[in-house]
Amino acid sequence: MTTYMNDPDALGHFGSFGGRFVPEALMPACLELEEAFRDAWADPTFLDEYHDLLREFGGRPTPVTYCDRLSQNLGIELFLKREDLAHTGSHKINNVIGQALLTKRMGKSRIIAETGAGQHGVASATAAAKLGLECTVYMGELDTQRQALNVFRMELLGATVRPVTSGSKTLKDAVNEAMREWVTCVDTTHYCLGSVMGPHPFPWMVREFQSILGREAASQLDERGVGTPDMVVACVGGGSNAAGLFAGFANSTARLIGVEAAGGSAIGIGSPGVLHGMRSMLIQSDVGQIEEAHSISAGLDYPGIGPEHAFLADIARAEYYSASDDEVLDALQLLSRLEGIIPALETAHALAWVFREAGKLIPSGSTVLVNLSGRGDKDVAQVLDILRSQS
Amino acid sequence: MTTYMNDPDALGHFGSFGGRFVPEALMPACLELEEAFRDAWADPTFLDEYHDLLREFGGRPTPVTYCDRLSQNLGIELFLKREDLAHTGSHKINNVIGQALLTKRMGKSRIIAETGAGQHGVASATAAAKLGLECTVYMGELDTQRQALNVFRMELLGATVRPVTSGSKTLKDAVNEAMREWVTCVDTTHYCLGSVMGPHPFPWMVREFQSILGREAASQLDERGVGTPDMVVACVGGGSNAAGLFAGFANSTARLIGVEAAGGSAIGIGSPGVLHGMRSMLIQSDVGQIEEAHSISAGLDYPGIGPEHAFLADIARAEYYSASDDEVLDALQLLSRLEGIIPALETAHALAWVFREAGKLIPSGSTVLVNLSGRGDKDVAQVLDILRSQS
Amino acid sequence: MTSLDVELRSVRDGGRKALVPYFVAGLSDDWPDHVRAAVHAGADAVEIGIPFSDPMMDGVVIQEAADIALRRGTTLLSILDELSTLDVGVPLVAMTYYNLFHHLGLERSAGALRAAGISGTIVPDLPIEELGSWQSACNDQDVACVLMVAPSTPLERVERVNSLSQGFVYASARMAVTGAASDGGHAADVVQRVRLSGDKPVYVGIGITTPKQAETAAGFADGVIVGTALVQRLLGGEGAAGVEAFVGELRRAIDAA
Amino acid sequence: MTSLDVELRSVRDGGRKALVPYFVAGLSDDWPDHVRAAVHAGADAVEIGIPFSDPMMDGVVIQEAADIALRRGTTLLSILDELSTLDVGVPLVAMTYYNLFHHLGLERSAGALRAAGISGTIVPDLPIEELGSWQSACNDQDVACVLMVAPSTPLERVERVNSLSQGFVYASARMAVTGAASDGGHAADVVQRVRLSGDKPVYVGIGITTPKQAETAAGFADGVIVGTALVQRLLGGEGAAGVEAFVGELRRAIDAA
Ligand SMILES: Cc1ncc(COP(=O)(O)O)c(C=O)c1O
Ligand SMILES: Cc1ncc(COP(=O)(O)O)c(C=O)c1O
Repeated sequence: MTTYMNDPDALGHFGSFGGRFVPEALMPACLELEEAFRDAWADPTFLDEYHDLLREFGGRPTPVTYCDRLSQNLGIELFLKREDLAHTGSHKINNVIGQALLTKRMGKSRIIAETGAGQHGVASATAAAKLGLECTVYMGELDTQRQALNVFRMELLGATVRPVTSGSKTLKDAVNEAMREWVTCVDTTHYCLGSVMGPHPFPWMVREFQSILGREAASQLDERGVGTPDMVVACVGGGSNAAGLFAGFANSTARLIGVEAAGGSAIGIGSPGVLHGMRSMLIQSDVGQIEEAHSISAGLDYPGIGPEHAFLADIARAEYYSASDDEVLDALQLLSRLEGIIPALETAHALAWVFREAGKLIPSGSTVLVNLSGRGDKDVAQVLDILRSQS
Repeated sequence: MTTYMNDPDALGHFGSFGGRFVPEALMPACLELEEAFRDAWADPTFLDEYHDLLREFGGRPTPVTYCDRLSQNLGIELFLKREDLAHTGSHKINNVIGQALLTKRMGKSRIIAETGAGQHGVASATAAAKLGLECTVYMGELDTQRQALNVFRMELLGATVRPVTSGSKTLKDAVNEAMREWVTCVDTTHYCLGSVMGPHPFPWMVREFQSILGREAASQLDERGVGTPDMVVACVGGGSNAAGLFAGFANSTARLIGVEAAGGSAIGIGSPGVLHGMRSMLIQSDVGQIEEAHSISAGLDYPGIGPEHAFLADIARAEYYSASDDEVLDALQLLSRLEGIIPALETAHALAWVFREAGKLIPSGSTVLVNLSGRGDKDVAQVLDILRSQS
Repeated sequence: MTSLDVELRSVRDGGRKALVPYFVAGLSDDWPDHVRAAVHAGADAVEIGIPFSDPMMDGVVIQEAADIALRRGTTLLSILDELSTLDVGVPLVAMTYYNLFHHLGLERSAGALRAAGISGTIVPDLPIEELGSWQSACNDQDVACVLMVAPSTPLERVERVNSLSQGFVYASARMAVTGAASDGGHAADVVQRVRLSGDKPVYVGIGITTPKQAETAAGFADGVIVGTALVQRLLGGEGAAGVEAFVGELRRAIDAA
Repeated sequence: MTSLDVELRSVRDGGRKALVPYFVAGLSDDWPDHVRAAVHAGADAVEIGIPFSDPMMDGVVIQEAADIALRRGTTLLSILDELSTLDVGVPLVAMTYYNLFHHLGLERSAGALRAAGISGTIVPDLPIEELGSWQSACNDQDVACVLMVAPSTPLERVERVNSLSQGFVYASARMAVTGAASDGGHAADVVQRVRLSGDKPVYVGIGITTPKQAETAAGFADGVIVGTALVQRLLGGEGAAGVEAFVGELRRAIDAA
């Protein structure tokens, strides 16, 4: 029997994607990390620590919420996995707690991280504060201006935020810069990558750390007697919340749906390429220069996608669609008004697809689980500006 | 044996405090509400609905977090009850879910609520959206300007926000206005009061709805083998999070500590009086006019305190202290940096007292449980402004 | 029976519908002249509103007037002081919120009211359940406690209010705080229900704005209370003459009923 | 053995320390003149940097230069086009990131490189684990794959890199991306460790900024690579003359080693 979302091969490949495309200077660190993770992930003491921290500090398990009103409106059974209720407001905490613990296990005292809108940066700063690690966050200069409050939040948490002035001054450049800096301090410093991207073992490791949400959701639906949903749906930037969700359902009958931003749809409009240490689907020009993604949500403003998603798309185990900025704004408002949950703009992509496709690609009566990957508090000011300028 | 935090007498008195000081026009509504609550609170179906909603929608139970680093620094064992992880970011959801369910049970289709900074308004709008109720929130005009994003958040959730232009244009006036409006629509509308204040049955009912957090915390500490803490500490505005916490420990050996804002310390600098339907401790002038409270945190900007707290102080079952704005800012920063949790400014009052008194009023080695009543995201912009203007 | 009961019963028994204008005490230096003008124009009693910081039963007009008075430094005792020299020959009824009396002390408050020549009180946030000690302090000083009945008050409660109220029963015409209204509300119903359980005079208030409304109310009640409409005129700059003219109008309307 | 191996061994066997300047191709219209000037001043080979949008191994100076080149519309093929007419008589080694070749296709890229007269490549984000198909495509065209060893590379890995590297072994002097540095870093150590497992020429790069540093490195290595210091001069407005002067200085320093 074919099974899905297994471990990658010894060099970190998911089919023809993934791998490890990094400077030689970083290879030892990647190898050390892989070994440390493999070892930790098989060590009950580590697992206990990880689960205890996520439970007692991170707020796990997060609930699954049934949406009465929307279900009725849409003619489907709609459930939400509530990662917005995790500490710091999104699924990002699952990953950073794992990597911060691993940092200590490797005897390192510091983490660096990249961030776009700031969610992963805040989560990283949080985990570092909790575990007594130093933390430096690389953030595109443009993003530091757009998200000044998140910069301050990281600083309150004791982190140093470094504005990145190269390239487009956004997330993709923050990753480049974090990699460059990592080269200079691999001895003491772990690079705490924020999604299922980058060189092996990151895509695999981050998926494993995020799989807690998918496994939780599967058993919560089981306990409620809902059983296996017909579809599980998640938004996709790098793809970590989607990977975590899919991991809980990959070997079930559920259809796996990833929803990208229309302007950052690496599967939809990208082609295979190599960036940030991985071979995956990328948005690039006809001569192979990487292009900027464009999306209303900073967290999906990434021209690539995690390699395992490229693979799952390739073998058609998962399907990837996209949602436009306008649909996303509508979806955010609809969920808020009918269910009392203001979702993150990222998350609203998954919802927008469900709202658009209910009764179309989603047969009426289907049971659909959407990963509510984060809360919208961070986005409220931006949404207010946009709606005001439209009216 | 004396027991504490029992039900009030038939007219809603806790000792000489409490009661029901409302216009005759509202008496029937208060009596109806009391009866409906008494009935619901004894009905397993209602209790199930309430607990299910709090679990599946509200994110309960919230965890108890041990603070390694601060405990070591302070020489005490410090635990936090994590209401910041509840949906909408504070304990307020526990109360509004209860009252919204009760609204439907009474056959009403609408709630009104008062709000200061917006936490209770957002929570009320959220519960209303989830349960399909209409919602109008009264908010001092000054507060609507200071908290424009929270106004928008409520509007996203489908609520109408009414700026209140009377008096000091802040929380106390929002309560007056909500009461005035309630008179005009008691038939269809429930007044969803946000703290353990107002006329009977509100102080008692809100305490009962909030007691879930105290009872949870008590059993969580038990399960962890910590047993009964030496002290349980909460900030006090109206006093709902404190009442909920105390309810879990009132009949234990734990000392109950409430911490007010220095500029809004109804127990510390107030005297008995009658306002907003209750007899309690109030900050008032020497001729009995109610004065404005002053605090860095909008949620503690209330010149009164719930009547049961006045009673608990009177019989010395609970102790009330205060913290200054400066101590509060320091405390917010310390918790953020050492434990990775940015607390609400309100909450930071409780922390400030613990940080100040560890080794003094709090004997070294004590086990202390602080109610982390809410997250600080709402306050980050304000704190940034203050710290920037100080530097 | 308090002396307010006696006086107001005699108004009724004399076949006269009572007109009770309401003033916010301390609104201006010459507010006592407004009271005098109202009496001159035919008021049978005057309601003296004592400003409170948090007037839960008042609409925007009276709130604004109270704010102005408070900013002028008006206090309960300063008002009583001014009233003690004002002998207008009709009963004065103090209307305010419970905290002011609670703060000064119940016995002391009642004594001070009586000393200032006030014979009744209306305390809208003091329902019958909490009335006891205040009423006994008042009655010790021959000060009446006027109680309100609202459209929402159930019959069984109307009876209790009716039996405890002194001077008259205040029938609230509508489910609302003080303020202008365009119709008579539920006044007739409320009055009728009060009458079922007693024979005290019943006055209608809350939303009586125009002479026409006053006339209608006087058709079934024993008196009418007019507050916001009057205060609105004073806020608009009218003085004693304006009061006299408007109260005179009301008087004529009521007498025509 | 590729022809790059042959040529660079013959430099070493001739007792000469190799000097390899680095240019960002397409930085200006006259960039080919810069290459010519460098060769004229004594370069033994030239590294041709092909600008990429996301230069993960480059510091700010080379990033800036690459940005300028890209904004000028420079592409891999436009560069190769220009190079095909540039016959400077020393080996040219292309340095860029893997995506450009991956995107164009490996065979096609290698063929185009060779056609343009390029005999080696340095692809810093292509470690030995992923090298296979690129190296065979290159070798089919007699294009060498130059590999890097870093201070962090463990001995066992150094051996493998050493055995796979062609032309020379690129010894990274420090744990850093390209850029200026104030000392020689770990260059001597790295070179020594490379020498343990083979006899290929070992060149030092990453942070060689001054003639003095070049001289020191040439004391223990077979060649030095100078990039940032040169690009910095070009960004500062110096042209071919500046290149000739600076490369000349470096040449003299190395020869003095
Ligand atoms: C709430 C939320 N959802 C989703 C994402 C996208 O990341 P990923 O695709 O790795 O889940 C982000 C990234 O910032 C996020 O904040
Ligand atoms: C986080 C938080 N804590 C505490 C309070 C104070 O309310 P209470 O004293 O009723 O718990 C508020 C009120 O807004 C709040 O938002």
